[in-house]
Amino acid sequence: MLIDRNTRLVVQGITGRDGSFHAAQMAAYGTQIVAGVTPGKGGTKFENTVPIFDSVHDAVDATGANTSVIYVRAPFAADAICEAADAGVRLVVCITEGVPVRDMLRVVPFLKERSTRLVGPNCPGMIAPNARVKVGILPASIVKPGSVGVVSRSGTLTYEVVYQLTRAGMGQSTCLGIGGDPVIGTNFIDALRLFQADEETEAVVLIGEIGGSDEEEAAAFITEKVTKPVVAFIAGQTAPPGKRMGHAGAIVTGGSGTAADKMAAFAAAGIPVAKIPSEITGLVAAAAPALKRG
Amino acid sequence: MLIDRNTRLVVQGITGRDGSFHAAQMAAYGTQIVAGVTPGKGGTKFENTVPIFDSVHDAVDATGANTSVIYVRAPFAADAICEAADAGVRLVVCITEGVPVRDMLRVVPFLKERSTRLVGPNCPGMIAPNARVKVGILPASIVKPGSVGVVSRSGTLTYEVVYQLTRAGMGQSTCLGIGGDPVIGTNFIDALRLFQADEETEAVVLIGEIGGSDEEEAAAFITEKVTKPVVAFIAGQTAPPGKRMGHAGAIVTGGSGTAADKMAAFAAAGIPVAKIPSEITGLVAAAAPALKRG
Amino acid sequence: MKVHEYQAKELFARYGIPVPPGTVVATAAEAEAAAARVGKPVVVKAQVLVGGRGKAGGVKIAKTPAEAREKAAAILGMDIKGETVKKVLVTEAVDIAREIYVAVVMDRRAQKPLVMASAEGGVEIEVTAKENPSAIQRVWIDPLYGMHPFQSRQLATALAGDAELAKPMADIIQKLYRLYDEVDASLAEINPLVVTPDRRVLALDAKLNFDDNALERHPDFETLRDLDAEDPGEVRARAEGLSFVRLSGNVGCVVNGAGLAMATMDLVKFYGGQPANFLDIGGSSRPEKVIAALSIILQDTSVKSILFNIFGGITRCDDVARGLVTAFDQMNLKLPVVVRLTGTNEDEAREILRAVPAIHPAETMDEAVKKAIALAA
Amino acid sequence: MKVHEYQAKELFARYGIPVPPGTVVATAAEAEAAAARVGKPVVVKAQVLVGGRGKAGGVKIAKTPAEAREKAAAILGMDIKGETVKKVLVTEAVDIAREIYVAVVMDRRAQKPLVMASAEGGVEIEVTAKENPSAIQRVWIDPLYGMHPFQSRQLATALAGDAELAKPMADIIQKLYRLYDEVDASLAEINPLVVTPDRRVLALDAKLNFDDNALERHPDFETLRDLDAEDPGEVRARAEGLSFVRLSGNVGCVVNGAGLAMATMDLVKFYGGQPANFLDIGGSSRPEKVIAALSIILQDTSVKSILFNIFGGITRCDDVARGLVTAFDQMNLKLPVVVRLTGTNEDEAREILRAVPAIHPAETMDEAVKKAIALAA
Repeated sequence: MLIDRNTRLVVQGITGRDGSFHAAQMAAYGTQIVAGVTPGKGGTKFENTVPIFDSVHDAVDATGANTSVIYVRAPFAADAICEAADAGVRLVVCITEGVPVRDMLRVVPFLKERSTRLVGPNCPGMIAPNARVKVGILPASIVKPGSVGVVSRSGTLTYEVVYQLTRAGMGQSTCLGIGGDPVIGTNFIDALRLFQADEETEAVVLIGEIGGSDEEEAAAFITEKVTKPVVAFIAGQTAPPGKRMGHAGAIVTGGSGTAADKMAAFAAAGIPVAKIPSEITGLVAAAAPALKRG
Repeated sequence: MLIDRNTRLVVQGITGRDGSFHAAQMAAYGTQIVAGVTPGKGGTKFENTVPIFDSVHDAVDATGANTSVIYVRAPFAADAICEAADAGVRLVVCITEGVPVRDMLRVVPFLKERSTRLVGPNCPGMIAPNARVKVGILPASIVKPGSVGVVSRSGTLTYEVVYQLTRAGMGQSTCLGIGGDPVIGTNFIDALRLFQADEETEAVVLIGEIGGSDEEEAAAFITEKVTKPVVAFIAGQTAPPGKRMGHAGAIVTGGSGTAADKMAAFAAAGIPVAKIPSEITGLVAAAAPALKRG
Repeated sequence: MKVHEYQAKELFARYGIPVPPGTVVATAAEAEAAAARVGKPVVVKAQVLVGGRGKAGGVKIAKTPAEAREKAAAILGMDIKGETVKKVLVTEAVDIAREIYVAVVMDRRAQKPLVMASAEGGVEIEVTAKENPSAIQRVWIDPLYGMHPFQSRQLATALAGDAELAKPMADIIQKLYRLYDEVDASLAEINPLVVTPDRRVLALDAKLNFDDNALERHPDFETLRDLDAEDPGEVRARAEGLSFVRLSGNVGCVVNGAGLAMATMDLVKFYGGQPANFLDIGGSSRPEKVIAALSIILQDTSVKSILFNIFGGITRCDDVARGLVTAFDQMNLKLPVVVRLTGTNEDEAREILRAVPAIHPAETMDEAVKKAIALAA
Repeated sequence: MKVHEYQAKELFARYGIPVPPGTVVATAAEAEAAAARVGKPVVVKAQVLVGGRGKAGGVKIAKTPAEAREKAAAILGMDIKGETVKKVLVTEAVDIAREIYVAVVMDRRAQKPLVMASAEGGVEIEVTAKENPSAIQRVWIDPLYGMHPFQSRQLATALAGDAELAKPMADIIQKLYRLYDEVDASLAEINPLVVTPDRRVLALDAKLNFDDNALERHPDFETLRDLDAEDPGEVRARAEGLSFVRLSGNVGCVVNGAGLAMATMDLVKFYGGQPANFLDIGGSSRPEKVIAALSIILQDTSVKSILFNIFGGITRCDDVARGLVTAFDQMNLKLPVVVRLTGTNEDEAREILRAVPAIHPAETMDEAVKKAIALAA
């Protein structure tokens, strides 16, 4: 789903601290990294093997890269996303944290015009254990091939849940971190649509957080369109209130965006909700009794 | 073509000097004016008959207006165009002169997203003598029902040519002034495509001017796509040079945009070009011998 | 980042949005002088970042300068939802014919800014929103175009009731959107926008939140941050690159990642304990960060045990464990600490942690949380 | 509206585009003082709105202040393509390693701004454009997004040849586009953008044209207009709301509408005459406008006959004719005037015009033009 053995990855910001570290990690896992991009470093090589280009356009022209992952600093991230889309990359995964909302509001229509999918920003990216491909920063050591799809707004909480699944023998088809920012390229509904269509996926674990109304909308979408079993977990049941935006936040969403609200929405849609992370594997086993385990 | 007996017109700026004068003229000719718009004057009536609204949205909701004509001042014209498109009007004719190019650059994509056609700005609009409908400021007294289509970047020069056609017994299907600004909603090629598809039109007179390369592109388009006879005239053969934009203008167009260039482009495409306006009727008669005259 | 009413009003004024004249002061004597300069009845308004100050008694009318001094003295130092009032805004008391609500906010669902307005503004706007949602006009803005003037006219026409008032209202709405966009706000709200009996239109209150991610390109806004109004621990945490929120429990929590930190707090509560804080130490577990996190938590004397929940991820857990041991050594910790470290080489990590007696290693989140609660009891 | 190089450079500097230091002066003595202040060899450059000043001798290097005085004296007062040099720019002579071309211009065909750049800048750029078009890089800008930084980086990388120079070049290109967009320019051009031997990047020349339709929202730019550099008739015409361009013939033309005016001039030439001017009186033929038009034309003593070609359109021609008669009466015209008035009631109009002996009425454009040529002979 989204990434596989045909993924030809270009790493934007490959010479930076995070970019170089994770490029090595991704390559070690088996991902085909065909190019790196750092303006001004065109013509050099990463670890003596991966050619570095000045622009994504050059990288795509020379290597046929079809997927990009971004590790550039926040003030330059939106431009890096647009550059990748303009160069014809079909999937862009933006790891960078701290991208201003105003920048993202301009990125979204730009990508839509070019039919480029964005995952993130401020996300761990994704990993597909069956194909041994990862694009992002999810640790390969905690995953295992299998058929559970995981989608989450969080980072390390995702690792925690994936790790528990792995320990319980429930391998994963794709683990996907969509990021928790107000404006993101791929939301829960997009991810659920992909998992529903994905032949490798037999069940889905959805990990939400307080704030916004994405989880409520996901619950409604599952009722309507998703036939595969879904198990949900929401973090932030004890989060203090007061991070609300004046009157306006509540008026916009028509709800308060609390964990209780979100859990109630899933429950009302007949979707099992784990109260604590360690309940998740049991709920998956119950919801998908035919799931292969090993 | 574009306007007919089903045209339900809303006049934006109907209480202004030009708007009120031309609204009366259009109504007198037979155009169905269903609404006027002047912010702050909603609830009143124009000439005791046409209801005035505060917004085009209100006007469309209440009257089903499908076409708009704009007589508001230049600083507000781009917003008026967008308002009409946003309200669902299918055809917007902007008479206003002096709209900044920067404003128009933002109007064009806005209208494209909504599939609204714009004619103008800075144009006399159009008149369809067979249906007795006019939207704009072309004088009804000089036209006559018939089958010659006229398209022009000019104002009074169009009147001159139409008047000569009428005097020569060559009535018109539609006379369309597209305006001479750098960014316009409907260009020569768009107009030629419409005339080619229009059953009422048997021959087309195209009146160009110096500057830009629209005429050259129209000549190429006619060769490829227009089977109906076309006669061209270009104004500005004696215009002084020096209105050029540094080096850049010539580099952009790859030509100088002179009348001689444009006339040569038409001649090369086998399109008869009138050297002076009074040659036009003769060339039309020669190019379309079967044309009905009366 | 939230800013005070008086700061938001300064920005409003810079964008041409009319606000009543006012002065912000920190003492009762200054309040009296400010009221004297106004020369009319004034309102004395507590400047706090939390909502609900009106109901808490933080907004009072004063007819004379002497009365302004009295009211300011009462309000200054007041505690409003945990925030101490350090400043008051002394501003002309404006007669009100009508109260209107206008706000620009990011609508996550539409992924567009949303302008909301209601002719029924004032403190009851949330009730209106719930009970009579159609009384709230909504216009979504395409950020590529900004707010079209026809959109602000439409809203203003619906709000104003008459053409003469629609013009200044449209103008204010247009400017409010431009401000929201240009300063990278996440909220710009006027409640109430008032019409006076003599038909002036004025922003009587002003609320402005900024997108923290965009502060880098507005370096001048950093001076608007009111460090006094914030918890000192939160201020220090931000300076250290940590994210911290104080709560009222006794189990101090140190977690990497916001989602995992919330899930850990939830688990403390689930097993009958009370988390003392939210603390996300982010991607790194270097000893200096751990020391900073611990010293912030230890400011709170009600903390009885400390729970570390670190998902090592790509970093090797044995490295993280060595860092923790170094940190604990330097801190000379008195409180019991439960450490749960997961990821590559987690078994070796647990082995290393056993060297420090104060550390109680745990294998799972659940085990760690239960131990920390027991140790706090 | 065109502005001078020195004015464009002031705006460039405001946007952070590096330009060599310089002073604009109106006398040779001031030029000497300015050169002394620079303290290095200078270039003395004629400030004219027409192109080709270099080939006309309007740009000269001066090694000393005394030489600057000499060169300025030679250039000031010089006639360049009909424009008298009133000011020179005295600017530091910069050593040039490479000359680059950068421009932002409205591309009518694409209906988008176009940024063009070439590593082969300098006076021969038009030759390059014709003979080696691939040496010109082109990047179209979506006005809704502005220029993406990746676009300016791409251009700069292609121009710079090395990474170190690409950075300042990308920065300059980005700023040039922002300037073009924000000031409603129709052209913003740097030719040449130079790289100095010590690897600085500087705009050595600057060309800026504004969209006349947008000047209303940049009221401060009106002061940049150099009325001295323009034909006094054109200046006065603009003040009266007319559009006027002086030519060299003897048939004065007064026409309503630019297209019809051009077609009328073309017809004068076609029938062997020489038009004295282009003059569009616009939509109204009120007596005051006609009087203004006539008095502008009559400034030119080579005009021997005057041709009115007015398409009445919706206005009734008899009304227009009465207005013309009033105007002619007040002017006490000595020259023969041919009037062709077409539209509603044109026959009545011709009848009215017969009352003025100096007026020769005509029925068609062709007839009117032929009469006017004959009367001018």
